Amino acid sequence: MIDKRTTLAQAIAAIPHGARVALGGNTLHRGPGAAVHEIVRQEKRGLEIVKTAGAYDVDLLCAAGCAAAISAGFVGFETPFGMAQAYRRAVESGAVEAREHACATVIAGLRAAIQGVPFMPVAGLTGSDLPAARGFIALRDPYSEAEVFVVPAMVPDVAILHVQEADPQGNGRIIGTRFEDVLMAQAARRVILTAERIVEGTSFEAAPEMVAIPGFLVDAVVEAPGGAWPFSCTPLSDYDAAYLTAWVAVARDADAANAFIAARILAGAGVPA
Amino acid sequence: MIDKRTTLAQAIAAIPHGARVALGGNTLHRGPGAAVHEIVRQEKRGLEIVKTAGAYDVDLLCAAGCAAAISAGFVGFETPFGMAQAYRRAVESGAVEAREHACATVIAGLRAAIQGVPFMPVAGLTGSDLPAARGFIALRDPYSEAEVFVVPAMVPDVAILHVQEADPQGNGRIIGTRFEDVLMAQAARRVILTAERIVEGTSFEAAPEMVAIPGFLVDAVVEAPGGAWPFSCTPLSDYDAAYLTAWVAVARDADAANAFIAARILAGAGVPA
Amino acid sequence: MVDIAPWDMMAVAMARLLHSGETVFHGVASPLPMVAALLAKRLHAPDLVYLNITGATDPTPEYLPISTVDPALLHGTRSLVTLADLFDLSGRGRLDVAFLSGVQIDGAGRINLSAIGPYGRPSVRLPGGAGSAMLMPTARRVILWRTKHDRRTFVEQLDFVTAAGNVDRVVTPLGLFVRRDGRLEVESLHPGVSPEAFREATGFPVAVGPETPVTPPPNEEEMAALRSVDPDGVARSEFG
Amino acid sequence: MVDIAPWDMMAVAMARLLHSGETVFHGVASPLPMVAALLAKRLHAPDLVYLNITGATDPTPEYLPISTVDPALLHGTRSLVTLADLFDLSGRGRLDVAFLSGVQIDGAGRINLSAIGPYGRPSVRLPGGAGSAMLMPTARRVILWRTKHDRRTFVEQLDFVTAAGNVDRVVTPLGLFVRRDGRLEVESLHPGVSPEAFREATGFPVAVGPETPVTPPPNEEEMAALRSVDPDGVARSEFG
Repeated sequence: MIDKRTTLAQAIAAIPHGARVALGGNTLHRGPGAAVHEIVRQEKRGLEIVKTAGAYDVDLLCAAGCAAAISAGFVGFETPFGMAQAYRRAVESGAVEAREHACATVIAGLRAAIQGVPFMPVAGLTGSDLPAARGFIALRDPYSEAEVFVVPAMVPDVAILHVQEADPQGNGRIIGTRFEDVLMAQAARRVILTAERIVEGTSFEAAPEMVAIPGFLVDAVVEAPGGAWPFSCTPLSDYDAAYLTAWVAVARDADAANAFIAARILAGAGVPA
Repeated sequence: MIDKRTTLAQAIAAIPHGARVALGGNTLHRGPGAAVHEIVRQEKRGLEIVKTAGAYDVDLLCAAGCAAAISAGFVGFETPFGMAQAYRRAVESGAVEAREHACATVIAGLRAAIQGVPFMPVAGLTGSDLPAARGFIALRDPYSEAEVFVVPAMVPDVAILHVQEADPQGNGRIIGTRFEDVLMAQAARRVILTAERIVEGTSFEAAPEMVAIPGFLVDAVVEAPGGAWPFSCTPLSDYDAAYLTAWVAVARDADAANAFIAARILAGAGVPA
Repeated sequence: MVDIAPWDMMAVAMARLLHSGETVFHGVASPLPMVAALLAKRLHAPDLVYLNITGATDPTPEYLPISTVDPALLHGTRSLVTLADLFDLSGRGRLDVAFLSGVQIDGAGRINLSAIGPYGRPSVRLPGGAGSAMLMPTARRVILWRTKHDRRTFVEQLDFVTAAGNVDRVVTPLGLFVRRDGRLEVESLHPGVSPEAFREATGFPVAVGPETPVTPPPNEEEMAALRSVDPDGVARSEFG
Repeated sequence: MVDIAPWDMMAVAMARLLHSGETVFHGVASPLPMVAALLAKRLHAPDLVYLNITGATDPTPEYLPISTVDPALLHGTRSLVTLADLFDLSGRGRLDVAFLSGVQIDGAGRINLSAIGPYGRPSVRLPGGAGSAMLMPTARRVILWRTKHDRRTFVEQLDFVTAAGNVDRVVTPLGLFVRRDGRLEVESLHPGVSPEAFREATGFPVAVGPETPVTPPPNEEEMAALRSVDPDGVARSEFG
C-alpha cells in the first residue's frame, strides 16, 4: 500500500500561488494551524480561502498577505475574542476580496464539486441582497415551476485538514465534530491531512465507521502533534486563549501584526513545533 | 425523552394505501423483512416502493398486490437466485408500473427531498434512453452553459429501515454498510425503525459516530429480533438461501405465489415471529 | 425590579419562546441561545430537540463553553449530524426554530451582518451572516436576539440585507418585539424599561406607551433553573 | 488449451485490464469483477483501489460471497463510504474503472438492462441498469463483461438503451472486444475459439479472422493467484 507520509514543508510547497485552498475545522476548533503557519512561512500569495466559518486562520492569512479572496459564510473569533481585525482591514482596504457566502452556499458549491455537476440548488436566500451581490442565479424548476437559487460548483485545488489520527495511507479519523472536512476532502483536487498521530491502519478495521476521511482521497499525510494549535483539538487540547488574545490585540494594526508574525511565526518562537 | 416504541402492527397500520414507501437495505441485505411481511398481512394497496436495488421485498409486494409502482435502479436477486419473477410478471402484465431509475437518480431524488429543493442535478445519463422514458429534463448551467440532467425531488411518505440497535428515542445504529438508509431517513416524512434489539441510548454516547440514524428524525421504533429475515443482517444472520430459493421457484406463477404467501406469510408459518 | 440582570432576563425570555417537541438550532457565537434552549428543556419543554452547529442532538454538556462551536457541546449526544444536515433540515421545513442575530435589524426584522457602508468597499466589514441567508427564509420560526438595543442596531434602513425571512420575535435587553404582518411591533418592555427609553433606543417608529405590557420578570423557578443550567454565567459573556 | 475454464479465462483477462493506482468499482451481481479486482491487486496492481457497492475501500475479504453486496466484502476495510459517495466519485471524474454488464450489448458498446420488447409493455422486464446510466458516461473507463456470448446478447439493435458511454473493453467467454472510434472491434479470441465461432455468436458485423490475436492463456502465476484469491470458485457461479 502507498505510504503517503511527507513533511509539512513538502506538502505545503506543492501548493501554487493563487490556489483555492479549503481549510478544515470551524472558528476556533480543529483548524489546521500548523499548516496555516507553514503557508505563511512559505509566503504563498494570491490564495482563495474556502471555509464556512473562519477565524485565526483567515485573519492570519489576510494579515500575512497570503490571501487574495475569502469565500466564507462567517469570519470572526466568536464571543471570547470578537471580530477578525486583520480580515476587516484587508477587506476594507481592498487588499482582500470578501466573497461572502451563506455557510449553506459554501456547502452547496462543494456539493456540486463533489457530485461533478456544474451547480447545486440551495433552499432559501430569498429576500437577501447576497445573491445579487455574488451573482447567484435563480432557476425555474422544470417540473414544478418553483424558483430556486443555484450556486456554481466550487472545486478547491487543495483541502488541508487536521485530524486526530491517520494511517500512512491517508485514512483519517476525526474525533468529535467533522465540520465540513469530509465535504472538502471529496471536493478538492488534492487533500493534505495533518494528524496528531500516525497509527497503523489495521487499528481502523474494527470500526471503519469512525474513519471520516477515506485514504484513497488523500494525497499527503503529515504527522503533526499539536498541529491544530492554536485551534482546539478535542480531546487533546483546547484553543489557546492567551495566544489568540495576543493575536487579536495586534491584528488591528498592520505594523503590530507584522511584528507579531515575524517574532511568533516566521521565527517560530511561541509556535509549538 | 419521548419513548417512540410501538408494535410492528401499529407502525404499519399508520401507512395509508397509495403511500410512497422507501425501504432500507440493498438486494439480499438488511431489508426490513418483518415490516414488508406486515404490509402484506395488512393488505396495503397502491404503494410506490422506493429503493436503489430491491429483491425479495419488491418481488413479494408485487406478488401480493401491494405495489402499484416501483421506483428503483435494479430489481433482482443477484447471482444466487436470478431474476425477480413476480416483479417481471407484474410489470409485463401492466399491473405494476416500473418507474425505472439509475440508482444514482434515486439518490438524486432523495437528495433534493432532503435539501428542500425541487430538483437535483445528476452527472451522466447522456446517451441513455432513460431520461426520455422517465421525463428527466436537462438544464443549461447558467454559469458555464454546460447541460446537466436534473431529477425531481422524491419525498417518501414513510421510510422503513431495519437496524441492529436502536434506543427508545429512535437513535439507530447500523453495523456495516448503511446503503441508502440515512438518505431515506432524512428524505421521508415519517420514519419507522425496526431493530434487532432496543438498547439504552446511553450506550450510544461513547461513540455517536456509530449511530447512523438520529432519533429526532424517527417516529416509530419497533423491537424486531430477526426482523431482517429473509434478508441478511450482519453480523447476526446471513440471508435465508433456502427460503429465497423456495420463493423464487413459486414467484414465476401467480397461483403458486399466492399459495406460498397464504401459507408462509399470511398464516405466518415459516416466518420467524 | 430593575436589578434583574439583562442576561438573565434575555435568557429567560428566549427560553419562554420555545415549545416542547420543537427542533431548535443555534450556530456560532450564540451563548444566549445555547442557554435558552437548555433552560427551556429544563423548565417547560423537556421534549425540545436541541441542535447546534457541533452536530450534537440533545447533548447534555458538563459545562457551558463560551464558544458555541466548542466540543463541550457534544457531551452526551447519541448521534452526530453535520452542519450540512442541519441546513438540509431547515431547507425541507423541518427546523422549527433558528436563533439568529444582526448587527443591524430593521423594522421588518431583516438583518445586516455583512457590511457597514457601501458593500463593495465597506467602512466596516462585518463577520458575515453565517447560515442566516439560508435559515431565515426556511426555518419555521426565527428568533433574533441582540444584546445591544440602540439606534445603530435597530435602524430604519439596513446598509445591506444579509438575510430576511420568518422572524417571529426579537429579544433585546430592553424588551421583546413580535413580528406581525411583516413589521416588528413591541410585545413587551422588560421590567424597569420606560416606553420613552425603548422608543429612544429604536431607530424605526414603534408604538409603545403606558399600555405596553411588561415582560414578566424571571420567577424563582426560572432563576433556579437558569443558575443550574448556566452556573458560570456564560450568558453574561455576550455583554463583554 | 481448450480445457481452460471460461470463468478462469475471463477472470484473468479482466484482471489484466486493471492498473495499479486505479480506482475500480463494481456493483450488485458482479462476482467476476470482484474476483478480477482482487486478482489484479494480488498480481500486478498492488496499489489498485478496490471499491464496491458495500462501501468498502480496499477490503480483504476472508471468503468471497456470491452476492457482491454481501457484508463479507467489508472485511478489512479501514473506511466506509456510501454508494452515493461512489457515484459522486465517478461524477467528478475520479473513478478510473467501472465494471458493468448488459443483457443486450450493441456494436457501439451500449447496453440494455431494462426491457426486451416495447419499453412501455415489455415481453421481458429486465432488472434495470442499476448505476450504469450514470456510471457509463462518467467513469474514465468502463469494462463490460458478459458470461453469455450469443446473438441474443450481442445485437445489431438494442430494444432500449439503458446506458452508453466510456466503454473500453468487453470481456466474454469467447474473447475480448476493444472499443475504437465508438465501435467494438475484436481484440483477441480466447484459446480454442475459432474466428467463425466468434463471428457466428456475434449479432453485429465484426472483423475477425486467422490474423486475429489469441488471448494469452492464464499462466501459472495467474492461475495460482486466482486459486488463492477465489479458492471456492465463486467466479464460476456466474455461469449458473
